[in-house]
Amino acid sequence: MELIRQIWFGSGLYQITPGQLIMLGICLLLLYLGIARRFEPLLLVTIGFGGLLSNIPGVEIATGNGLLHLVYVVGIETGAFPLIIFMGVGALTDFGPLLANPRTLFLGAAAQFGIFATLLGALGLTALGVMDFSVREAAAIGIIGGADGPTAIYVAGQLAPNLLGAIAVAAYSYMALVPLIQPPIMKLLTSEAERKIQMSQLREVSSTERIVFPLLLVLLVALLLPSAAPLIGMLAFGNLMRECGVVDRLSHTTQNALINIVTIFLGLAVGSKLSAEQFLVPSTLGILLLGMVAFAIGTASGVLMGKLLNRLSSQPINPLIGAAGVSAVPMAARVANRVGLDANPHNILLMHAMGPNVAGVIGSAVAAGIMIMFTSS
Amino acid sequence: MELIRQIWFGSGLYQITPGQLIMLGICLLLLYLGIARRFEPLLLVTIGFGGLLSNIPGVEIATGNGLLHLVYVVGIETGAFPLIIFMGVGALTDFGPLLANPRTLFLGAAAQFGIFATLLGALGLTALGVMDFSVREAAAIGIIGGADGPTAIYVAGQLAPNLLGAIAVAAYSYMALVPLIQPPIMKLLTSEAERKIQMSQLREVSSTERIVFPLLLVLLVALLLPSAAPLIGMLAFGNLMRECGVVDRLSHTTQNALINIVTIFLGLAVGSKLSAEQFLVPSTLGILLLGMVAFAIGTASGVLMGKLLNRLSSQPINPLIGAAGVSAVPMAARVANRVGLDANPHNILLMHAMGPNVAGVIGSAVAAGIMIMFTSS
Amino acid sequence: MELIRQIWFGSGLYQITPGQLIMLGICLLLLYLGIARRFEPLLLVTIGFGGLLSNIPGVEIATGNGLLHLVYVVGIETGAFPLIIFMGVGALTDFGPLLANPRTLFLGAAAQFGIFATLLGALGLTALGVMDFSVREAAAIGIIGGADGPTAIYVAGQLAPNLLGAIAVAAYSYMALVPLIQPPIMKLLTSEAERKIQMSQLREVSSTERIVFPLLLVLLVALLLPSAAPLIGMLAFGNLMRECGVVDRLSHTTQNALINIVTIFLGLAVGSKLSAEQFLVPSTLGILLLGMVAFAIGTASGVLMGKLLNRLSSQPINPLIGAAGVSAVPMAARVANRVGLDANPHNILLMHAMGPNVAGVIGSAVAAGIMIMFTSS
Amino acid sequence: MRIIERLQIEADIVQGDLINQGLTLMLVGMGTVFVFLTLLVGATTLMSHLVLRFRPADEAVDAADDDVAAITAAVVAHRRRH
Amino acid sequence: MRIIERLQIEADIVQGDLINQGLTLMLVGMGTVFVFLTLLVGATTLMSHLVLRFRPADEAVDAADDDVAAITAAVVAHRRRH
Amino acid sequence: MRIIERLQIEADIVQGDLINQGLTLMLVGMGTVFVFLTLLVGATTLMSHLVLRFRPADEAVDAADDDVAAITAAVVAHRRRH
Ligand code: NA
Ligand code: NA
Ligand code: NA
Repeated sequence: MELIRQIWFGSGLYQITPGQLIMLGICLLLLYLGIARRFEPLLLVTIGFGGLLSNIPGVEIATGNGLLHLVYVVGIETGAFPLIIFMGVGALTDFGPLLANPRTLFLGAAAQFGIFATLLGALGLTALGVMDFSVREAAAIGIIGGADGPTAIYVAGQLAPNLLGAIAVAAYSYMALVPLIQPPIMKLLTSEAERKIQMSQLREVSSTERIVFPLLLVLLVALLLPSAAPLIGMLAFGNLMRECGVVDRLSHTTQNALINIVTIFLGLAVGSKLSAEQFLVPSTLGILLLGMVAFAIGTASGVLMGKLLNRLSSQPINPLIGAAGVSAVPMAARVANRVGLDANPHNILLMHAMGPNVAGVIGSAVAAGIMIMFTSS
Repeated sequence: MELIRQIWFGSGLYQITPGQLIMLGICLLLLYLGIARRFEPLLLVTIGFGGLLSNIPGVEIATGNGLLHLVYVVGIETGAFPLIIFMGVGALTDFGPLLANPRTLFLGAAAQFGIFATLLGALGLTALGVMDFSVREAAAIGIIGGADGPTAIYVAGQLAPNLLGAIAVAAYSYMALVPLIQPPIMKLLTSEAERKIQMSQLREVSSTERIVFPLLLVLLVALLLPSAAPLIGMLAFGNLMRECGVVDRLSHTTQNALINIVTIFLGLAVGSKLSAEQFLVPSTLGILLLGMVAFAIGTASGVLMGKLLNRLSSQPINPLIGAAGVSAVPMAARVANRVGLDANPHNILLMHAMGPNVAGVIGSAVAAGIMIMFTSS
Repeated sequence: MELIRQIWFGSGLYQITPGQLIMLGICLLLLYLGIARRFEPLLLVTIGFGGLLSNIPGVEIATGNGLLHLVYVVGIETGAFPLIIFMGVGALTDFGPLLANPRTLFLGAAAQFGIFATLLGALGLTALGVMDFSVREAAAIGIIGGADGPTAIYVAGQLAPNLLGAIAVAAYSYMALVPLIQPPIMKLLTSEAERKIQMSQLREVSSTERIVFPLLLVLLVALLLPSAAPLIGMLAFGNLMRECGVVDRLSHTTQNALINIVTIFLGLAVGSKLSAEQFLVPSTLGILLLGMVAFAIGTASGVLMGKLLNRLSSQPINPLIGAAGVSAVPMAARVANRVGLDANPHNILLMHAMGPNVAGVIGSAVAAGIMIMFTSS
Repeated sequence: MRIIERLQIEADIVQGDLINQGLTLMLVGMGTVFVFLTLLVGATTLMSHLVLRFRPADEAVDAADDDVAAITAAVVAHRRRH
Repeated sequence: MRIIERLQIEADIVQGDLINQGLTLMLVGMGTVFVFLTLLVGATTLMSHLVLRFRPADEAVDAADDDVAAITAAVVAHRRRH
Repeated sequence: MRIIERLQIEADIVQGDLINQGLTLMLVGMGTVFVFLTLLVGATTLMSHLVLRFRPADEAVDAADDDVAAITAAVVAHRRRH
């Protein structure tokens, strides 16, 4: 009899809180979006399931000695997982379009305005007394505008570990929602004529250029902005392994087994921050709101810079590819391509959009370095 | 001269103990069974070799800062390895046969009787003063009857770390010996007529059912038996990655690189518990004896439940598939198939036996949760 | 304004030291040799890039909580990475040629003379007051002559962690330079006639011999030289997985995903020891010098033993294959083959050179065990 | 004498406790296992009915081609050795 | 009264600080991003020119067919070892 | 004077020690390496004889086609994914 009561008291039905029920619903929604809607499935499925496990009452999974908590401590608090993912991103990234048309780096720069505008917004909400974010927290929130998961997780781990869960979730969610967030903004800021602009075929890029570029990148960071070196360095290392052609077995493993293994555990560990008590707090709402703003502003400033470049440059530039400057690789580039096709069925912008898209990765890593340098001192 | 003596005193010939010689022999036997007899080679080869290394005198391998000891601490004491293996098992498991014929879950339930009978047996031996097992130790020993390596290792790690080595070895050894242990019991408890029973073709299962099932499973565990959530949760996560169809690259890595890497180190770490001083103790004999009993009782109760279901249900059920309820995937299902073929050469039971076989994995994970809840409080 | 100064003070241009500039140059050279010259690319590329990151001023990468430092602590200080790599080497090694012609083990033994001669040399330099190496440091330096990266890293980790960086770099660099270092010595010590010697076709080796050999090897080490058991044990384990034929999935992962992942992080971690303050010290020069000597002496003694064996044995033995006894697998064997082809275009020594080549791996692991036993007591 | 007796009695009690604990654990444990798996059978069956009703179009999938792939792999693995 | 006033004033100051900090961070931050990426554009363009001048023969490569490359690599590795 | 002398003498002793230690390590070390590998040669030869006597049927295998299989596997894996 006593044991029966013990079962009942130990059961979820008895222990579960309303907050946990809500979170279970939210996680099932994330899983639905990932599986049925195919929004960023690699991360929404892993984060969503990690969130499910983290809201099971009365058992240590996302806490204490639970596996997800251990993975979080080992992989995210140390910064190891985001940096390894960044190495994998480098090994998967083809900088060819960027090298063929380096000016697209300006689009990747402009899109980072979303980061700093959001930082300002977070501080504004604090000044208004609506929220209470420190400068470091505001900086970490701003990085959501980088539309780059590993960068956001890395920066949050350095500047605002307490907000890491909400920031990571916001970053990945909005990257998943890019196909919904960006098109209206892009159409609002461009004329039909601009969207119709066709761009000239990209030149072929030699293997030597591909090999030298990551070295150039890491040396430039070393000389100018060391605080961005961990992120940019791992990105460049992965890309060098990809392009140098003499370590294909390492590159192949980095692009497959290694990045897949780390993605699984990164997702579960991020999910461990979706427990009700950590996630269902006012600041999460602020972060989700500000993150959305960050994406919108980043998209807008990318498009506007695209319009400017189009005016200034000899060759035509379709402003839509500016929206890809927020990164969210390769989703944002595909969105630019799709919106372009809507305007002009013969207009394939994908490869042209890949330039600003990868430039955006570099851009947000640079912005991350600046944030860390200015606020962690 | 002095150095020569140092070599001699440092040599194994000088330092080795009779116990270590015995263990070297036992480990070579495990390797022989794994390689020449192909009994559970993935684990008998890794465990056997780990055992060899652990019984080399005068060097830190399974102790102190030795690699195998470090792997044990990092991977098994934390519970990480068994849980990751369980995720891999989920990614490798096809729940289709179970979904096509859910009643086979009852066979997986019945076979768990071996677990609790063994628990009782261990306490009985203690009451008789033959052995001296606490309730928690007895529970951990009972789980051997689950015929599921990762579950046994996980539970032992939680309830009886001191016995983990012997329990893991017993679990894997008897899983390897399933083809020898089960057939006599199966034949003893079934009539020729029953063994001849042919079962109707299983219906096809839709991908939606396959996707919803792991979520259903984890939610049911969350509401009813949270203490089983780590095991069932990882199993369900692996299976969801397998079935959802949008994260194939993660699923593929989980089924290959990840589970293989963890299997290698899990085997070596378990082998590190085969050192003479830890393994050549009376309790090991008790554990091996009780483990054998557990398998026998589990097999028997599975078969008997099969006979019962056959009576009760409209469609014919061959009681032999009940023996697969102990799990030991997929060995036990193959055994059921083979014994069935002996009785009726046209009777392919394999797919029908896979249902109770995977049900047994769920069943023993549930039993594990119950044990942990009742004894760790 | 203040922030601008902060950027400037935080920049590499402001903080970088001459030493760091030199090291950046050295690392770019290593990368050039690895990529353009294809010298040991798997390690020169990873080590070289790790070195680049380690010499970026004003950011924690190879220090404190930096990723490379954490990887170093977790993977190299524990000895785990070199041992796992050794397991992978075992899984990639075909001991067939050695089993077909066991006498080639003597060549692998003779080539280890370089190790002990270098040990003596290091102590001599200390006695002369040129350097200041302890016996343990001298032993660690000597192992460079083993021409086996993982062995050198493992021994240095045990006996002289402070020199590990320089020792690892020297070992891998000279393994890369084998095609330059060895040929002159080989030609100096052999006559045209000797280099022309053709060797008889190797017999085929049965799978049973291949399976029993690693077990024989680990048992012999267990009985005679336990201190060599970690290295030899992991080598034998990898090889058993390769040859036993029942764990192909584990063997395949060990040969690919696992060894590739560990190679990437081993290289980066070794690179973390190329920071200016650690690498630009007098002892590094001594180590590089002694390492070169070690390779030369090892090559010479291997060739001389080859000449002796050729005299003594009934079947002809081309002394060139003795040079492969230093290991540096498979580079040294290819060098022997090439020098042989120069003398006699129809003389394919490659498979014959693989025997002493893999024997050299065993030989230097044995020497490592002796060093550890004698000096760590 | 009396001490030994008392010890004897206490021992009996402890033993009794153990056996009793074991028996209750067995009963409640098997009970829970069956209750849980019965609910799982019910939930699964219900789920299948709902799915088959509301998504009949959903193409049926059997894991066959998985196995084919596995077999191919096995063959390859086999060939690798011979 | 005066206390409240003072608190009010301090609050204003703090708020002013935050906004100012945010503004400076934005200006300097975007400035640095643009300076850095402009230098990168320059360096990359220069690099490309140098490469194309001194290594015109260098065959152009697109990284499209990864798997093929992997297989080729395997073949190479095979050849290399025999 | 006498102190310097003594230091000098001690230094000599230390140096002598080092060289001696090195020499003994070299002799004993190389000795052990040769003894060990000689025993390994003997054990291996013996093992081969026993195997070839008692398992002559055992088909001979050379590990050459390993990589070919690996490549095939790669192709299969590739196909499987597309
Ligand atoms: Na970005
Ligand atoms: Na079971
Ligand atoms: Na060697």
